Amino acid sequence: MESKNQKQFEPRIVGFLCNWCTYAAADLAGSTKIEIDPALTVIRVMCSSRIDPNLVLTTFFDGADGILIAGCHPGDCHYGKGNYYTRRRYALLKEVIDTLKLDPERLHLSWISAAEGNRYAEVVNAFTDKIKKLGPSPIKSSSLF
Amino acid sequence: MSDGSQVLIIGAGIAGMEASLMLSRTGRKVYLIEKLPLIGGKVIKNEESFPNLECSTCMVAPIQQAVLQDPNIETLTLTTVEKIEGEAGHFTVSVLKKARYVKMADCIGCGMCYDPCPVSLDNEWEENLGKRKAIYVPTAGSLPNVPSIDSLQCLKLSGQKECSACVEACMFGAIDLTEKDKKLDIEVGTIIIATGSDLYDVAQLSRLGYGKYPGVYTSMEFERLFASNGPTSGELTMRDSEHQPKSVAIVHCVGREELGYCSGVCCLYSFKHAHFLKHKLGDVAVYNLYTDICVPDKTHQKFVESIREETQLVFYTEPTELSVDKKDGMLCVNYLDASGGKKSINVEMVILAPAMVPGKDTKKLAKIAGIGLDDKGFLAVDGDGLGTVETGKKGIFIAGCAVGPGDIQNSVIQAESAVSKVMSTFLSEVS
Amino acid sequence: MSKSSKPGIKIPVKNGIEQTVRTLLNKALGHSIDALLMPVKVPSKDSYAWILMQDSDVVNDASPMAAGMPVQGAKALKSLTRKGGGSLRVAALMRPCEVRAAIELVKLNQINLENVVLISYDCPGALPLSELSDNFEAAEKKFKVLLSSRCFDSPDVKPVCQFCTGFSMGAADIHIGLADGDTGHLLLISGSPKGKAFLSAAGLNVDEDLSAYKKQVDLILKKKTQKTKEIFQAVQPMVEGLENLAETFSNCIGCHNCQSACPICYCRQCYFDSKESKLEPAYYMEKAEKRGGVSFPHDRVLFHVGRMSHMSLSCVSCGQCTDACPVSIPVAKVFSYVASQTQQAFEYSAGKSVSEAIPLKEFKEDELQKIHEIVKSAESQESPHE
Amino acid sequence: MKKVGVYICECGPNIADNVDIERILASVSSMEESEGIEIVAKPYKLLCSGEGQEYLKEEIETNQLTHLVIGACSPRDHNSTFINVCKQTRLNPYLYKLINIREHCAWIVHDKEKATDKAIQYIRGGIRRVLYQSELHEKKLDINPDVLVIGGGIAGIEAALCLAGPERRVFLVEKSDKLGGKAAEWGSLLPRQAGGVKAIQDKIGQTEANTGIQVITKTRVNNIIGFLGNFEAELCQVDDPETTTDLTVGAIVVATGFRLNEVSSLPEFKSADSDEVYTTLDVERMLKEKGQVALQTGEKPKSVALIFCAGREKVGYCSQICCSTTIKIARQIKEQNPETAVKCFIRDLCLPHKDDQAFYQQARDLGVEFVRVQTVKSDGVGVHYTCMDQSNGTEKFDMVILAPAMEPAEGTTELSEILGIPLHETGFYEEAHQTINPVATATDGIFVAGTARGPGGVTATLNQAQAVAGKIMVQLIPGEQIVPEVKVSEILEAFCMGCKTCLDVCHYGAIVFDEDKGISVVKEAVCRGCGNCVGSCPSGAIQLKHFTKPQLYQEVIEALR
Repeated sequence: MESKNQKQFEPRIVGFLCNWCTYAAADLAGSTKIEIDPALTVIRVMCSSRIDPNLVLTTFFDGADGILIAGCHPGDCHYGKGNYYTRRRYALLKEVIDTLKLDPERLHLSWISAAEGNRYAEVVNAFTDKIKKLGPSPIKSSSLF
Repeated sequence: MSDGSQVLIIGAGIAGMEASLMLSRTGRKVYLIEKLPLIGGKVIKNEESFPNLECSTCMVAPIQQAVLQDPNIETLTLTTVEKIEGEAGHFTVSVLKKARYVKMADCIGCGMCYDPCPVSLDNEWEENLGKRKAIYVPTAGSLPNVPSIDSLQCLKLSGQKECSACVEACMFGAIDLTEKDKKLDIEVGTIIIATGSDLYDVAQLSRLGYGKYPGVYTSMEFERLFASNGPTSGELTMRDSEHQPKSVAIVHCVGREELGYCSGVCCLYSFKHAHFLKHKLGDVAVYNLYTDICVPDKTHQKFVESIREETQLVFYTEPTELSVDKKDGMLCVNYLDASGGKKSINVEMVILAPAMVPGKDTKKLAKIAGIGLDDKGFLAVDGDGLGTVETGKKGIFIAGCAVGPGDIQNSVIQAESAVSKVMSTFLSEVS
Repeated sequence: MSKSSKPGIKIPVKNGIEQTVRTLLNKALGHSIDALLMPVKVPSKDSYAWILMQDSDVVNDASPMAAGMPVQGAKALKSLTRKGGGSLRVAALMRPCEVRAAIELVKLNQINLENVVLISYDCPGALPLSELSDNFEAAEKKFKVLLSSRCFDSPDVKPVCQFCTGFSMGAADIHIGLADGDTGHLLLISGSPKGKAFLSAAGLNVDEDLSAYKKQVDLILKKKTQKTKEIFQAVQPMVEGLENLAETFSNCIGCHNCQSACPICYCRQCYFDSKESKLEPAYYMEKAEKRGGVSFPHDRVLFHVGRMSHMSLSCVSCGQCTDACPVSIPVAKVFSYVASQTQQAFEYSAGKSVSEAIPLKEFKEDELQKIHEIVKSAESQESPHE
Repeated sequence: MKKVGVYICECGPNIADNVDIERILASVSSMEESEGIEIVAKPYKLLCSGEGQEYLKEEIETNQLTHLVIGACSPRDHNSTFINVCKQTRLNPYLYKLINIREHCAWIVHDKEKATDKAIQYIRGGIRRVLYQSELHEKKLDINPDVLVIGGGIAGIEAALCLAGPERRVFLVEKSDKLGGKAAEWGSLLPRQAGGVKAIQDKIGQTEANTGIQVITKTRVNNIIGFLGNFEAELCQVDDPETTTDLTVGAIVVATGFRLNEVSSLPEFKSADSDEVYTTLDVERMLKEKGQVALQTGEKPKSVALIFCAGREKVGYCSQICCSTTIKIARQIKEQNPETAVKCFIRDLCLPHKDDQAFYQQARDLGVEFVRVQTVKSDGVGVHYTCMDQSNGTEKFDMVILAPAMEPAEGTTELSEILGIPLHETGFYEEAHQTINPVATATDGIFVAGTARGPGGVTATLNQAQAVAGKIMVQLIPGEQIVPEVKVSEILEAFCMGCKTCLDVCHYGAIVFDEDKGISVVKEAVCRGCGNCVGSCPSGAIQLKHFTKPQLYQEVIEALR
């Protein structure tokens, strides 16, 4: 039963990518035609610092199996310092989710530069595999949320 | 017809692009010509730029995009200057636009044409560390993202034999093997020369073993080796083997003695390379052999201190005495220490940091433009020794490393400076 | 706290602690301060209200150390100074948790302490609101006993108070020390130049050595810290894992009283009450279809987790949320636990000092390596090549 | 009734071959009912092509589309293309959305079925999103072309000279009573700067003569408000702060220069009671006045020590020009009195200009001695040093000349606060971007040139001044307007509690506080639209236009379907 589910399980992963680095990396990965698991849906924002905790939590409680937040490497932010704030907000969110043991692995932060097309593919595929191992978010099957 | 406001910019590196974008903001028509099939210059060859180790692509790609999408900027790639006539306000510039054999308008850069091409050769843009086809873009993410055909290597174009593999592979009919080189005459009021510089050819110094020992690299080769969009996708595997070096010597000031000047940037990027090595390989011994540590900026010394633990500084004297040879499988860097004593270090990899030298076409271009060269062969600036970007010829300005060695910041400043000169030239024209 | 930094003075207790305090404050009224902000029994004598008073008769009716806190003092102070310091010099007498909340609100530009002297006291804890409403007199009597007997481990006070480690001196300008057990005296401690000035204006020159008092406080603190451990251990199973979390909040009716009572939740309109947080019916239908049902309030758990991520960094564990909860969910215990975790993560302690910036307002370039490790380690497992 | 046009670009085979466009169109059309909208869904071979763009215009007009969704390539490739298409129609470009089904589906999902499902998901998300998007309209702002230049050194002078013109006035504010700054005090410049000194004097003359430049001496800046194109500056007299003047300008140039590090404060260089210890600047002045280097007694020194990099450890950076200028002094002394023993105690030689090394070589040939030391101390005219090979030495000289580090000029910190632009940890001004935007600051319209932004020589300073002029000339064209970014943040007044968190996190100072209302206000002309403030706002009181939560949330909903 369990394993059967996992076979058919196609995760729903939301990826919030910053326009300047990670989204560009996704484009690069695309143009080099690397195969990437379709589980992740890209949502483009100008800067990873746009992502407010609320949006992430809402996404999480709407049943996302995984959430990826990715932006420029610290120090590279197109807007100066944005991703340093992203990092702090993520740290807070992570702490809450850790404390509540709400499958912290489902929330992932990554820095991927515009040149790292391959790495983008690696990160997305690896994250997807991890989510597949984790199985569907229990939220999705519960009427309580 | 030229009303004097049009500008020709020669060289689409960081300086040329910056100048183009600025001038286009004023509604001027800008012709940006570049001899390579792609724009971006040398900066995009670096994975990360000093001193903040920022991702170069992230910095420059938006600029490249902006240039290509700017309605006021006409970017001519594979193009070189043949003749410049007239004077400020009324230059007539004849340029040679080499055939790309791929129609910019029709190609959408899908890359379907690469694989079918039967020709494979070293990719010079990747410092010959990678391969390319006869129809190719120099690197993934090249802009414009349109391949070009190397007419000397293409079987058909070079007349070796019939082949239309790429033509068949292209669904857009974008490939036109009948395209011919074009001569164009461009009317402009002012000209900015931003042709950049080259690196000193270390092969000239046989004592350094470059070309003889595969373990000896130039710093630019190392940049591509390290680059995640480079030939090895950033894997630091040695040229001649699959394995990664356990010990690396980075030699600063290569060619400084011979050329008689310090390039002012090699120290910084050499320390950056030391940092890259430690960062990526961890277990590696790195030596930086220097004669002077030249870190002329408010941030640079801090950067060197920040990576101080990652390398061993080795002070050497008498640069002409430094040599590289091979002893029992290891590369051996021989040098003289402070007190003139013979010393040597055994390593698996040597990275040579060559001086910056004038681009090879600089002389030709100076002649065409009718401007002088300095004693080092760089384009000469004019004016009481306090000149910055003016040349001996009114209406022609220089920016970037064509003037002399410098870093990205310096090139951008000169580009912006040249723009102010172009603007004032034009102002004085109307008033 | 070294002798020089927080010197104190002992004054004899006359007719009970509260009367002694009233007399002290009355002395200052009209001289070093223009008004007092204190709890006063409401006319119906079954609760307290915050009153800004300038008349010494009113002061004599006040209950400086109220048995419970229907309204968190910081909220009162916020209403008073939201628009700025004003020219009146005010002294506000509050519980330590109310002072902490006030400090947080200063950082959030909701309170202005320019002309305010904060006075706090060693707090035996507050009685649950329910007790006050059941039998106010009994409750008051009970609390007076706790005060006069200097009892700090009563099982009758609110659950959070029982394990409150911030019961003693905090960021207040003046602190009234009761913990040293010397029932004949009050120990007045000045926590700032402002406080010192206030006391000396009242003709009190502070120079009392605090070490004895400190010892007592530390003893109590040890006990409370131990208690905190136990409570948090008990809380963990209630919140760890979706099921348990859902279980804990399962009878939440979505009244959001916890948020209205919370001094830190200062938003004019909570996002979770906004139209924006509601979805189109079609989407609920779809969810219902997928999940076999959707329970309302739809954001029952999200609301609480959302609040945790919003205010836990500033949570002062005052327990107002639990008092306010009509279905007796132990909100305070849960939030206090989560807050302890998030504040630890940023080495931050809510309400400790105005000079400590709220973590989300700043950053350091080289920090939170933990995050990077999470990323790195995750990715290294993820990409096992080489 | 909303009418959404959905056009899928085949991108030749790139999309057509890898996703089932027919299936996408079918699925999309089915949204008509569920969303209660009209949908026009069609494929096209290549939308970015000339014909493609014409086709789109045609479609928008004939179908009277209220919204437009295009399924094609990356917005980084053709977003601007299609925005321009919209601009040529009645459709507001912000009611259109480009969905990247090439890079995100066709090219990376190698199973056609799955790629198609993915594409459908993206397109549906796009349709939902676009329905939540709202019209945005570009505003045009009039600009004031005039410029305020702070600092009358060569940087300020050069900037003023480049900028002043028939249509642009320049206000050159200098706190001392004369123009020229440090460079005017120099006795001579490096030989490569042959006519340098005269050139600088000429520039000063030209500046005073230029009718387009209003020189205001003995004055400093009190306060600045506004943004690119429209700044208001309050100036006040240095000796009488009460006397103020107001200016309106379009841009501001900071050229406040440097000062030399106070070497006497350094323990390792005790001047003791000797009066024969000088800084390089002292010597420059001496050379300018007396024309030669002499001891207090008037006699020529028999031995001179020049100590390089004095105070470099303390400031933590290399000042770039000390090496060549100090070598210049050494040479001058040697040339004037060949019998004087001139010894330079150097660390690393920093000679980044292509001509510097030859210049150094000539000094050696003249007989100037160079000793490379690891550490060097001086006690009056006594010099104690340790060489690279650890050998120690102590020598007495008639004269000791210290080459101190360059520091930001006094008052830099205060001014940076007035201007609201950040300083680098070294105390110099921080650039908007150190490498690719080096003369701009975090605030649009405020620029920095010369040694105020870091140590450097005369040529570098002139270059930067001209660069600043260039930046201003292309941004503030007399008689033209500027169009600020429209996808900016906006404060939802009803929600803002005035906690000022957004003010703290905004890198561009684009948010100000309205004390009366007690809420934050976005300076739209300054905002760059990153959305950091949105992420920071505890009250959800800020939204980033075109990236609002409801808009992004629509994408989320489809992503989770």
